[in-house]
Amino acid sequence: MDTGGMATGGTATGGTDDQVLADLREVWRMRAFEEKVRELRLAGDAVGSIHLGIGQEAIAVGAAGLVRDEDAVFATYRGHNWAMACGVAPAALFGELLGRATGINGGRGGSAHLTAPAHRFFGENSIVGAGAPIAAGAALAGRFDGSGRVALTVFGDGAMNQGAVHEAMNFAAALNLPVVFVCENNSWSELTPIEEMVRDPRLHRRAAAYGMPGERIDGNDPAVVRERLGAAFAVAREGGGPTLVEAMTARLVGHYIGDAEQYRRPGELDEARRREPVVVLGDRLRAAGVGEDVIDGAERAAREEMERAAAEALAAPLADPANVKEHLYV
Amino acid sequence: MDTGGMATGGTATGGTDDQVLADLREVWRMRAFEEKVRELRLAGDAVGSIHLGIGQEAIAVGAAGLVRDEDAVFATYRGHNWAMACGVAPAALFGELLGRATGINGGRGGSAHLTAPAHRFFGENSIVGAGAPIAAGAALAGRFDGSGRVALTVFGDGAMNQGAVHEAMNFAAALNLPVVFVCENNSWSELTPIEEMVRDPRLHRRAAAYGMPGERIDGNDPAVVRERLGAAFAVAREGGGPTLVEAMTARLVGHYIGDAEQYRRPGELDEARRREPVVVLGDRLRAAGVGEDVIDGAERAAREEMERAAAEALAAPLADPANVKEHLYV
Amino acid sequence: MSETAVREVEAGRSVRSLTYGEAVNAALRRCLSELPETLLYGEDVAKPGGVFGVTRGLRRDFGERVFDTPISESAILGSAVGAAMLGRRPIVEIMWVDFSLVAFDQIVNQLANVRYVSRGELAAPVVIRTQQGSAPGACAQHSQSLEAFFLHVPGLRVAMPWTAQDAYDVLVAAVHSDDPVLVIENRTLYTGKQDVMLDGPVQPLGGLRVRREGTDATVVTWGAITARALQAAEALAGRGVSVEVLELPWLNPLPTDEVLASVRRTGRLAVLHEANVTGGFGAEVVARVAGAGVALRRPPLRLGLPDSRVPAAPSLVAGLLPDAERIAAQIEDLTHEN
Amino acid sequence: MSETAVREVEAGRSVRSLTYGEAVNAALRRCLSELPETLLYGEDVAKPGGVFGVTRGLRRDFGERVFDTPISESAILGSAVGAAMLGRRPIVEIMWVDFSLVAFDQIVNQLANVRYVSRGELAAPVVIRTQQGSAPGACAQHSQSLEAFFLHVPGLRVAMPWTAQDAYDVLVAAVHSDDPVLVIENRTLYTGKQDVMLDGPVQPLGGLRVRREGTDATVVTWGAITARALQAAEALAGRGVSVEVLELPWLNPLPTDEVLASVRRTGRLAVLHEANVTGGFGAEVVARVAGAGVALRRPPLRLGLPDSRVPAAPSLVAGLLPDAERIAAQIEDLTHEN
Ligand SMILES: Cc1ncc(C[n+]2csc(CCOP(=O)(O)OP(=O)(O)O)c2C)c(N)n1
Ligand SMILES: Cc1ncc(C[n+]2csc(CCOP(=O)(O)OP(=O)(O)O)c2C)c(N)n1
Ligand SMILES: [Mg+2]
Ligand SMILES: [Mg+2]
Repeated sequence: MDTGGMATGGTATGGTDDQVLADLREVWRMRAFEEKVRELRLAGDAVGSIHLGIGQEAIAVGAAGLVRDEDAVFATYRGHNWAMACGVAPAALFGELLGRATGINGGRGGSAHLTAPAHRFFGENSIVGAGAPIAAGAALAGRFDGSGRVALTVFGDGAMNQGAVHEAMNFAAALNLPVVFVCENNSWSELTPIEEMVRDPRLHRRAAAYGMPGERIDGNDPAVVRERLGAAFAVAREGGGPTLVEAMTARLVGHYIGDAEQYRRPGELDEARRREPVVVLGDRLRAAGVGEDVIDGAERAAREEMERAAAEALAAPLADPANVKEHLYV
Repeated sequence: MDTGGMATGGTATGGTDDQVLADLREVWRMRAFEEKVRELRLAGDAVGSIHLGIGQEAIAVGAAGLVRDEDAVFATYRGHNWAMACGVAPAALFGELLGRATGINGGRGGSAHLTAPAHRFFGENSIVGAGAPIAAGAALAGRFDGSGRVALTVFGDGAMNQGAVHEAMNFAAALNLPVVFVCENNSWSELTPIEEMVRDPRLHRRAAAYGMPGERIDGNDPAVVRERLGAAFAVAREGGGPTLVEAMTARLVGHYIGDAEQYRRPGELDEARRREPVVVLGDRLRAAGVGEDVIDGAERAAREEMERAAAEALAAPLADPANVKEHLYV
Repeated sequence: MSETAVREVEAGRSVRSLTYGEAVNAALRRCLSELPETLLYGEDVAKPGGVFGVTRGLRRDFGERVFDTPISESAILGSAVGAAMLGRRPIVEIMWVDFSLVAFDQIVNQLANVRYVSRGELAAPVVIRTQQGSAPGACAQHSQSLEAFFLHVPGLRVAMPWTAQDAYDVLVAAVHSDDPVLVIENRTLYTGKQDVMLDGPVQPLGGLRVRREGTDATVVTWGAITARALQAAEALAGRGVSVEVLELPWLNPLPTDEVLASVRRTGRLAVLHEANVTGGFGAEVVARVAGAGVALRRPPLRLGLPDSRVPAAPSLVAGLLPDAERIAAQIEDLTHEN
Repeated sequence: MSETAVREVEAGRSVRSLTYGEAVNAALRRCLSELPETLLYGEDVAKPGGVFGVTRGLRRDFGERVFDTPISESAILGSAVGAAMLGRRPIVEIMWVDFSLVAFDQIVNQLANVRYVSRGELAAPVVIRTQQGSAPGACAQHSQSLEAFFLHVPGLRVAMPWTAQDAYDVLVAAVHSDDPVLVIENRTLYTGKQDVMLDGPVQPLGGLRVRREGTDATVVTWGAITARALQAAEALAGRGVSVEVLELPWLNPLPTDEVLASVRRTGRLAVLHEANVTGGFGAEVVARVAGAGVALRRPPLRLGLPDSRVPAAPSLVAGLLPDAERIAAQIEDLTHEN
């Protein structure tokens, strides 16, 4: 992970071994889910553009425990990890990606437009940057409903150049809204490197333009994410308004399933694989003396869970067009 | 002028007495033009929303000499001063505001959408912030036409919160385009104070987000403006890319003609009037021993010129609807 | 709010003499009072009371639920979507319809999708108030009539009230509705007192107004230009031509049956709007009448801006937008058998 | 670019077997070669060669005139307006038409006004390439057909080529035109080889394609769904119904006369598009036919998305968009005398 010469906020205390193992299990659940999705997509069971967050799981895993019942999470098309972090059942997600009646949105959302309000997941968004102002609105609602809601919105490095994100950050800062802006900086926007699209790639520094705190953190370590995002949540809950957290990570796969990834720099992926969450957490557990069987068990359990969930989804009926016109209006 | 506790870039060297007098004459030409416009509007000869830049003239006056033949200027609805700075004839401007056939755009543009490409004035824009990316495009064109063009785009403090301005700044910085972004900070966006709409009112600091230089200057002194904008032009011409200059000023009149200005703070206008360009330049001339008759002459000559120009425009025929459908397509 | 006499009409209702702008204000006041989940925000709407004074006094009386925003239409509209998802009922202002285009994504791709994609698990009861139209001297970026854009966005309700009474009723209905609604006002209508009955029951969305009954031709119209349709009808009455004028305060839902019934009776149809003709919503009205197989005695007429940008000079606009006399002449022509 | 055999057709022209995407590439290559003032830019178009590979190789061959941009549609479109004012001829890509809505202002309020407001002193010869439409699994924000929005913007030309040949010819014509042109492609069309004649003379904007001649009904259509119209026509031929299929690669300018002539002959009209029906451009076609007084034997038919958001699951989309069989059934119905 290139922190661009900046001090990386947060120290990887690592938490207790239990927490590290729990994190690894969660990372593996997301990883196994998405690897199964890839398999289903390549087999033609799932169709269309599907964006995986493989390699970026630590951010969602670190955030998960911070999100309270009253909070609201807004993600992008690369949002499977976040839906899972919010507790959406894998079978309902598989169902959605497979166009099944049992999908979390009955097939209406698909991979890129999932929504699960009952799980505090107010959805993915497939328009780059568009979720940021919507999240600001969720935070605004909290000012009047007595909930104390914090809204978390996540987007990529490339989204920082979109007008809506700028407006949302200024809006949240000016109105002092409890929003946590999480920029998952995976250094690529589709097939284009962020460093060619900005003069100063230290994106967290843009927070200063809005008079809000901003920091860059290691986005491959759930413990760091938990601590630093936790600080941002605390600021928000205490009435301190928004924060921008730039979480450095790497997308270990293509922008979408099928991406030939010809744009990769030599050695880029090899290096990224040495620093990815599974490695970070596995090494930490090994250093703490946790056995390989336990570590491997996290993967095994996750894969088994996802096989079952996928099978369940595949067995469900396709979304029924009979009701396809419903719910357009009240 | 409140510089918000920041050191204000640029020192008012004041230039030679000749330059100061020339500046005062230009300020007065703009002032007299707009005061005549107000008269015509209140008399009903001109109609619709008209936005005056009274009090803000020093910025356009200071910029005028920096703009070369190959350059391009983009302004807002509050752009009469800028059109004049580019050399558009007052009679053609009056004509435009009066809906005359002789108007610079034959009545099609009106007060808020003037354009005069022959004068390097690529026009006003009535959508807040929309001129900034267009200016970036003019600069981009210069990269390929061998002209070395610099594009200057001017907008208000409130426009800094518009997505298009953000995108334009990042675009210009990332592509290293020769754009001079001029923010005329008059502390009001229509009827709303900028300090309530941003957390940090030092707007020039936003330049850092894009990795470009930014500074706040005294926008009521043409000499300061000439020097500091000159530096920005020099950077742009030398291949250094864009700069943001926040010019602090005050609008001494309503947002539009007819604005009741109930939002003004007590004493605000009195204080602003003590620091406005006519006073700044008049005092400087007096301090240098220039006589009152010379100083008054600047105003007198300007008013006479504008009376004549207005009379000429009033005598011209109304725009002829016969050709109103022309020029929609090639 | 004007302090004119208030007459008791029925229990709890009153008729007051209000301008269109004051009627909008009264509707907002009512909604802010009876629906605690409402919010009212936008540029200059709160402390200054709106650039047209329409929201005057609401900040004072309703406090923090009424607030000013930065010049950030994407943030205004986007935050309204988010607040509505989480149980608020935001009423936001886009000062001119032309400005909605800097943030059109939030309306089309976001707001309109909320209910559908979530199968009703989420709703987005946002009301967007805006105003549009040509007025003397206004530039090309402040003069458009863009209702057709929004009427091609399934999931979004659209109203364009013409009278002060409808400005009140439509807005109250819009705010109470759980559908997102765009209410398009018109700044040229804001002044001039009319009797407005307040505090009536919340009306359902939809409906149309028979502004004048007639037998020879049906004119379907909406918005400020309705006045010209009525002037034309009046002039034609003097020439022995009886024109029915249907004014549509609601365009989505569209009162298709009522339009068809009138056209069936008169056998002649003209649609008049201030928007450009090509791709304008007049085409939809004509297409519905044609599609329903209504037998017309003459080809239907579409009147509006003849596919042009809008120039600023009043003399130029007059060369584009049909006035009452030209409208009358064209309708008269329509009533001549060929 | 595929390395298939090149046949000489006439002096300087050649027919090659190309996909639609390759035909677009060839048109861009030609324009970049023969018009030094062209620029080509957008998200991922240069070094990566486009997310669909359509602009592959152009950065390599034309250098700095072809470049990648930040994800900033307002900056992309706005800079194109400015560059065009100053003599460049920018060709910009908006990856999906849905994304144009984040920057719609730059198209409607800026681009379309340049020539008109300046009375021709300025021009804005910008070409915006985009693509749209429903494809299996795509979400509601990546599936819309929005041509009707742009067709209600006077000053902007709009094309929607369906074949690889038209993709080439339309784009070459668009880039050579001094009018701003929106060219709407469709990602489902990008693959599959077709013969394409390259290097022909630059064609004027406009025109229509009679894809099939017929006598019983006229189907007017455009874009990818043309294929279904032709399948339906083929099926109907087997049932003794002769359908004329007019495909419109250009929608502005609209070939009204040719449409009218066909409908006059057949006496029956159906318009088919992938866009939503209400407020769709089908209404304009119907309104033009009705307005011209063409005598129809049956009420005109509009087929398209039945006013809905677009769900992701293919089984759901199939419940909304008419397939060839449903289209055939409706047209057959149209040809039954009542
Ligand atoms: C407004 C808009 N423009 C363009 C796109 C196409 N697009 C989808 S993802 C993407 C790249 C986004 O990059 P980044 O923000 O870094 O997020 P990442 O995909 O890396 O998670 C682009 C350009 C879009 N969906 N919306
Ligand atoms: C996109 C957009 N939103 C809103 C408006 C309405 N409006 C016109 S001027 C203005 C205030 C602009 O303030 P500022 O940028 O400070 O410029 P100033 O008028 O003070 O010169 C607003 C909100 C507009 N024209 N365009
Ligand atoms: Mg990225
Ligand atoms: Mg200002």
